[in-house]
Amino acid sequence: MSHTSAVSSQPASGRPDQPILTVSGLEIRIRTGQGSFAVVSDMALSVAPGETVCIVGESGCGKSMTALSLLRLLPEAASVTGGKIEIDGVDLLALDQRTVEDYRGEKIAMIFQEPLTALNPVLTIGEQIAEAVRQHRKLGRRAAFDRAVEALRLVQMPDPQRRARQYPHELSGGMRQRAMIALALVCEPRILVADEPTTALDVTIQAQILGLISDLQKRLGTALVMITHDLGVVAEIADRVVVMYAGRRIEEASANDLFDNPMHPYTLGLLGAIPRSHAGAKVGSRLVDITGTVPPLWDLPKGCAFAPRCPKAVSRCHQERPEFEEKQPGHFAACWEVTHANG
Amino acid sequence: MKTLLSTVSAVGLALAVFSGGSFSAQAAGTLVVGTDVDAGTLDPRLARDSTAYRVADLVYAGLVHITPKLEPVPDLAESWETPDPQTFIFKLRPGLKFSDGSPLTADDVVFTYSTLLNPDFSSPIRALFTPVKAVTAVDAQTVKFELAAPYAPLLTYLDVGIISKKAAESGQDISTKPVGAGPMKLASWNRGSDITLEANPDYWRGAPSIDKVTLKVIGDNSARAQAFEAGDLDVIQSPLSPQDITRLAGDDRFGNVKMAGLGVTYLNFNAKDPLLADPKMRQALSMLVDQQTIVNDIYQGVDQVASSLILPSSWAYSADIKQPTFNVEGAVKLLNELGWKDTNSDGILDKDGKPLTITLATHSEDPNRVQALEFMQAVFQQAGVEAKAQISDWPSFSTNYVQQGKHQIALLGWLNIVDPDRLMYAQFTTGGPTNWGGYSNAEVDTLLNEGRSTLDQAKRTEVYQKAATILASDLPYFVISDQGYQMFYQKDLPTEVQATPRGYLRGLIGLND
Amino acid sequence: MIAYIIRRLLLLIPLAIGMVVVTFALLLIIPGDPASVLLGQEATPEAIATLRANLGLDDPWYIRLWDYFAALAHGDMGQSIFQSQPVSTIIAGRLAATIELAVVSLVLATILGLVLGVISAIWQGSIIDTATMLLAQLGVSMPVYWLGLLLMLLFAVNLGWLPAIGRGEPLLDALAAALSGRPEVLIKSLSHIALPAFALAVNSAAIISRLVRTSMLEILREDFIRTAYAKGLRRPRVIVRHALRNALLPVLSVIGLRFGALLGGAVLTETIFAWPGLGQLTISAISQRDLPLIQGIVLTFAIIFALVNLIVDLLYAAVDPRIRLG
Amino acid sequence: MQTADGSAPLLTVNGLKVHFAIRKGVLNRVVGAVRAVDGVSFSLRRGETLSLVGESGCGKSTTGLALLGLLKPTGGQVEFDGQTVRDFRGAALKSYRKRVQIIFQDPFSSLNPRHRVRDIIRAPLDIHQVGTRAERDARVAELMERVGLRPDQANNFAHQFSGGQRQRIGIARALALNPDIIVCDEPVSALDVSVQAQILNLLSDLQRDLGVAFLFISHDLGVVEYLSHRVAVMYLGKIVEIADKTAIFANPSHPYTELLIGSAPSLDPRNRHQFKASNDDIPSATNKPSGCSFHTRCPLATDACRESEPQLSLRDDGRSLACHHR
Amino acid sequence: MQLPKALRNTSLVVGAAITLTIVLLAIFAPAIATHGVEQMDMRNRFAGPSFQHLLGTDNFGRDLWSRLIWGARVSLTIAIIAVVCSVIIGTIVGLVAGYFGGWVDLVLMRITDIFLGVPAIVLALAIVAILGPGVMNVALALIVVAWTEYARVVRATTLVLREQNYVQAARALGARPSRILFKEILPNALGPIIVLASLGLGTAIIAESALSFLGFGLPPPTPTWGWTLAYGTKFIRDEPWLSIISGATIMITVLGFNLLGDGLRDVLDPRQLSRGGGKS
Repeated sequence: MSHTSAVSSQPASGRPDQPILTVSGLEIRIRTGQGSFAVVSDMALSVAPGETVCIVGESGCGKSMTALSLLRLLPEAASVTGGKIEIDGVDLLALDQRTVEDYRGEKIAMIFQEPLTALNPVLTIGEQIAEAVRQHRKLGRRAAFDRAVEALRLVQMPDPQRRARQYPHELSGGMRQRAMIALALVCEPRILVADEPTTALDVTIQAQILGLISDLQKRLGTALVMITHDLGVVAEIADRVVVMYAGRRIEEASANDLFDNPMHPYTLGLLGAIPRSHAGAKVGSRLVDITGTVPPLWDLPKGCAFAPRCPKAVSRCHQERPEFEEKQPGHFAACWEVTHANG
Repeated sequence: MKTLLSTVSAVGLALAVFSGGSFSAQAAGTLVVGTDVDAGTLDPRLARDSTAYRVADLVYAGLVHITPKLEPVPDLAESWETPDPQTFIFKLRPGLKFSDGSPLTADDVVFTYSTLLNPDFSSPIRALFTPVKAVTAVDAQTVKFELAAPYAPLLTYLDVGIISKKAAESGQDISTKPVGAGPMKLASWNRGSDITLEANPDYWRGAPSIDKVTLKVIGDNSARAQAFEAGDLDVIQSPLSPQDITRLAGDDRFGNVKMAGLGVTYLNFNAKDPLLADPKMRQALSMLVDQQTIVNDIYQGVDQVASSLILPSSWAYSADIKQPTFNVEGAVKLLNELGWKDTNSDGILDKDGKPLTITLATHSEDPNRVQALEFMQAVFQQAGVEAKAQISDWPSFSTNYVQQGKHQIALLGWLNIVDPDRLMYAQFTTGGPTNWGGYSNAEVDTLLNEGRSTLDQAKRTEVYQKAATILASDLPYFVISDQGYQMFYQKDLPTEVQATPRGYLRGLIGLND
Repeated sequence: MIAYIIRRLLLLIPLAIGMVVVTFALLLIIPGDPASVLLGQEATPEAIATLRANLGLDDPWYIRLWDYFAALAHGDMGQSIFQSQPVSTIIAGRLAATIELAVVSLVLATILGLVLGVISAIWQGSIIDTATMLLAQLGVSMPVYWLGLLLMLLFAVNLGWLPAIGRGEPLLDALAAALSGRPEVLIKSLSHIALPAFALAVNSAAIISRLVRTSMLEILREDFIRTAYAKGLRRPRVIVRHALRNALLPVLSVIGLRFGALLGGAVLTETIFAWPGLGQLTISAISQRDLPLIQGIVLTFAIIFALVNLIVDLLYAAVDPRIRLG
Repeated sequence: MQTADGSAPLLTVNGLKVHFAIRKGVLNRVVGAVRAVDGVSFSLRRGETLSLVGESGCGKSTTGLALLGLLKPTGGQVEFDGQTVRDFRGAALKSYRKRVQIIFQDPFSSLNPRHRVRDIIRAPLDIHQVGTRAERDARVAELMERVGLRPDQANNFAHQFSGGQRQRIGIARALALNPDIIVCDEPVSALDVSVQAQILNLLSDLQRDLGVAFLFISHDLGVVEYLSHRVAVMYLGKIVEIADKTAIFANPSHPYTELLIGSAPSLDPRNRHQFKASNDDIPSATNKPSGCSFHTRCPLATDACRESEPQLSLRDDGRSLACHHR
Repeated sequence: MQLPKALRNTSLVVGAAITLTIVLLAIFAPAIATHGVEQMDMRNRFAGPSFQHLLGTDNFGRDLWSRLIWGARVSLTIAIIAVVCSVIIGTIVGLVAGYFGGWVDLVLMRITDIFLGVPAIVLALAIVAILGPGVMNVALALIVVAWTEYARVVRATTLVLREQNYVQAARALGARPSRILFKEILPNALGPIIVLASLGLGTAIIAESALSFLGFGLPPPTPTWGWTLAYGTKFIRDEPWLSIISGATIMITVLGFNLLGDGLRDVLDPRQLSRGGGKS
């Protein structure tokens, strides 16, 4: 089985820690009136404390669904239909609802993309954070609120006492995302899942928030799973990177390896499509143009899902789906055209 | 129906919390009477609705009292005399007192009638007193009425409540705070809801045997009947829905009084309308009115088929005077004689290429009249008369339509016909104030004038019967029915029940005649 | 805030003037005339003419309108033609009853609507949801007066549990009486108001329950609900503290509108249940062409409607920190 | 790609201001203004791409909308082809509308969901009554091909297309009248990277082939760097620096430009920025800081910056800059 | 794509089925009616359902089934005229007020407020009292009351739509207001209008019956549902059939329109239309 090979191999970053979060063989399906289809297939992931793993891909590739499944927060129409999500060796999918609720916020927390909608508009920031504290700690109202202010101070919220009494709409976008991070970290979870946390922010604020997240991660030793579509963000923050396309992993490597030596034609294309002066590429030259669009998940091609858009595709690509396998030590890819460097 | 109701009743369990059994308003010495409208005013001179009349009858006393047999008997007046046909002299009882304790004298009577006769006062009953020239106090106990012409019906109209001159002139609002010398006095009045009266020990006959009378306003006839059945009311009376009457009459918890009333339901033919100018036309159309069905099925037998303009309750009544009766073939034959024939076989009679079209009109407030109209329309239609219905609310119907003579045939009613004069004089004399159909007949004019100027009842009977006979074939009106009066009461009432056709309540508080 | 309230109240003035003018115009062209109604069938044409002149009905319309406004400016709504009382006194007497009925049925409708709406949103797609929503559909599809009559027939006549018609002591007085040891007064008042309030509430309850459901379903899909779950909160807490509170916001504004509808619906309900309120008064005023009274009623409705909407807006601002009134 | 020639500018914007009123009080008086665009000047030459870059709320989109007459400017002048746009009436305005077009950011809301693609692209031709019906349809087919759509899709509705294809439809509509200038308001920021690349390539091809000038509004420095000839950096309603692209990116002069470029993530994990978790926030246009509005975030800020506002002035190296220190 | 979705919507299907049935009954009333609509039989009043009289007879012994299906014609005609006219007036007012804003909006909305504020019953009674009963006049009375709701909804929708980029695009092109209002905005506002209109049909039917109940409806012998029910309520105690059947007829019809409206609301929901692929 392909996923076992990926999981069994330790991350290439060389961290000695045991992974705290292990996902294997994950399948997520969406039910519709006419049946169901998979939005995530054969997903695997393993994150150690203090490590940052980025899941990168374009709209509809399944990265957000994967992130939500890590907290069992999938929308009603979606459900996990296979695989395991283990936190500290405990399979999350086997737990009863109450225990899962105890895990959320306490062991594994999440930051969302749009802090304005992710915060309740009619409750103050302080109330919302304190609520999380009181859910997991036996603290009084007052003490919980103080704890919330502390958390806001931790995320460098200016004037945290005052901000705690304000409503989300009274804060700027950057401050809201700080509040969101404070909310996620207030119970010191071991794992933090961040779903495009900076996409809605301006670039200067994005820089601040990325700085803050990696800062806190180092201080608290949190394992971080970051979902993003922006390879720039990946380059700034990731230890390991998983690239997804149409619900599946197509490449996984350490950040350095991925940017030095992208293997999958899709990864190559993505890098080439970024209009930004970066290593090797010259601005002003034509952008790499991945023709066509992502196929709908309920109607995937038979072989490799990327084959119809792939400049290197051969007939086999259209017939058979390539295995996700280790092509070089610690560097995995799913492509017939990429050969094993070590064998 | 029963099964449906029991299913729905499950829903009602939630509401059962409120239920504390039946809520009978009845207590010792009190009487709760259902009524259809709230009184507009409690000033007897301005009363115009049945509730106002009924309350005024209790709160006030008039010179005379009208018995259930429509005879004037002394009330505040001890006696009277008519030295000539144009003079009435009334002698008041000694020691009369208003409910506020002040004495009632001839001045109060004079004040009552002189204000009533003032055109600016706009009393709705002023027209009844048109021949009255002057009302004067001869002494503190004696009042004299002087007439411009002999006026026989006057006595029956003199039951108007006498008000306190002192109270009125001191600025007290009589209409809301009445001061009278009747058997009861006002205790409280919740507008739109109820009027409560309590016994007046100062009434010249002494306090009535009932301590408290409450009139509860319930506009909807059926709702009122239902409240009565639920025990919320002790007495209900006309107007009632015929279908409720049938049911209530069959329920032995309730007492029932049924008598001929003082009203008629009639068709007003517009004699000025070219189509209806010919009495023969009016006769033909009258023959299309199925009185029997209307009275039995729509009015459920409460009213009686009428035969003439003289009510069966009147002393002038004669069964020999007959209007045309229902006869479709006869009607069609008559119409054919008038030139209306169905030449194009469309089922509608026509003449000179024009179909025979007629508009039947009534007002929307009375569902029974609406039904009667709808029924007549169907019969007209079958007989080949294209009948249109016109129904609008009373103010537009009366002011803008009938009173201006814009109607062809209007279904209407008259009430309070205590004297034959009241149904004929203003209605049929040439140019009479309520002669909306513009009927004019010199012979009728003479007869009606004669009828009001003589005090001799035998003479009057003859005159009115003569007039009624002419009118029964001239047909400015076709009287469909004589209204009946109906009252239901809980059998456990503390007093003996005596009803009057006007629905007055003295007979329920122990003041029987 | 104060400035906002003052501005809203000032806006009421042109609205009231507009409504008075519209009503006046309507009454001007409606056929039928209070003088003849007042004098009855037997009146002579001369008597009617005299009365018309006395009532000022013969004056040109602009003088009548001007007189009305001039009096209104001094707080005088005029004198009822039929009830020989100041219009303000008559309305004041009826207003309390109508407001009592409207408030009780609004409370009833809101409670029913909230409970049903939340239940069906939580169990979306279940039998409970379907049944509740079908009930709601039936609720909005029923003519109010028909429902009222059926209720009366069932509970008052056939079962005899509740009085068919009329009003007990005013609820507040009855409450005071109950507190001073006479609970039967309160029970009687409640038993009187139960049927009309329920008949009147059904429609609104149905509308509110559908709105609550829609709004709940929408809120339950919001990101912040997911955040609340991500914090580890239990479902009931998320539903009550996070979802319901936000779902109430649109409901609030509809409640304001429903209050207007309830006042309108009261016309029929009050007629059926003989509830001595403004609705009944409206019908009788119209049927008598009691012009000053009709004007007064219209004005009263306008003011109540505007005030209720103002209160709703203020409440809205109080509940939703995002709303700033200015 | 050719850089623009030195000929006279096609469009000159001089001191453009767009202010929005803030109202308060009982009478809703204007008590202040949001100075969304506060004195912006630049020029645009034939066939060149000038980018307006800056963060949200800096007024770049407002500037674009004002240029198109979709917002009423509060002050300043716009000259097009030597004529002042505010004087445009009738035919002159019509011709301006013909020659300046717009592409919007959101590919969903910029296309009427009830119209077929054919109607959307033909609308400019219909409105300006260009050619016969057949000619217009032919032109639609031609345009569709030009932007990379199959003409046989002309009868489809917008929702049947992907985001990138919709953006192509928007471009085709903008091209229909052969405009001289297209205002591109964040045309690729809603798109995935791979699709974004397609659209950017298309835009650059179009400019090469048709010589159309772009006023390119974007927050994405990478995109700006790829497409522009010149770049104007905006901060809180004002241009703080305007220069050739290479000058801006290789040698940013204004401290804000520096911050902006320094904040963009690199694509090299071996050479990461050490982003600081600092918490300086962007002030809003409602309450702009005094003096140089950037002084609250500027490492170079002195008292002079707090007190006086630096004006945009032309420097020796050909760039215009508004800074007391550079 | 839309059709199967529409068919999966139970409300829509049931609502459409009821509505269609009623409409067909109304259209084919002459063929389906078993008795003459005005054919009275006073000896056979309040008869229960039987083979001869499917739904029994009314207070004049007329066949209830025949009267109700003929009545469907009247009620539907009035409701449709009222709703169509209200929609047209309300839509134009709402579009103009919402699009032009400023004092135009202020004036139009104040007028709307006035009509909203005058109790509906006063307005309706006034119209019928002035003009007398008749199909057009009853419809007019309903229009005067109903148009405000459409105006408010269309205005609110227009306020949102006028900020849409495609409207901006048309403005930037120099399109005339009439083109923008009727070609760009109106088609997108149709969804809520259609929904509101189908709910409005139900409201109009109830309102017409209420007018008849108060005695301001069409004159007899027009077989309106309002009259049938109004008569029914008079006899509700002893002959409950008449009022239950006629009340139920009104209720089911209104239910049909309401279900249809709700179904349409779901199907026409713009959020569902514009929802593209799922988010990643």
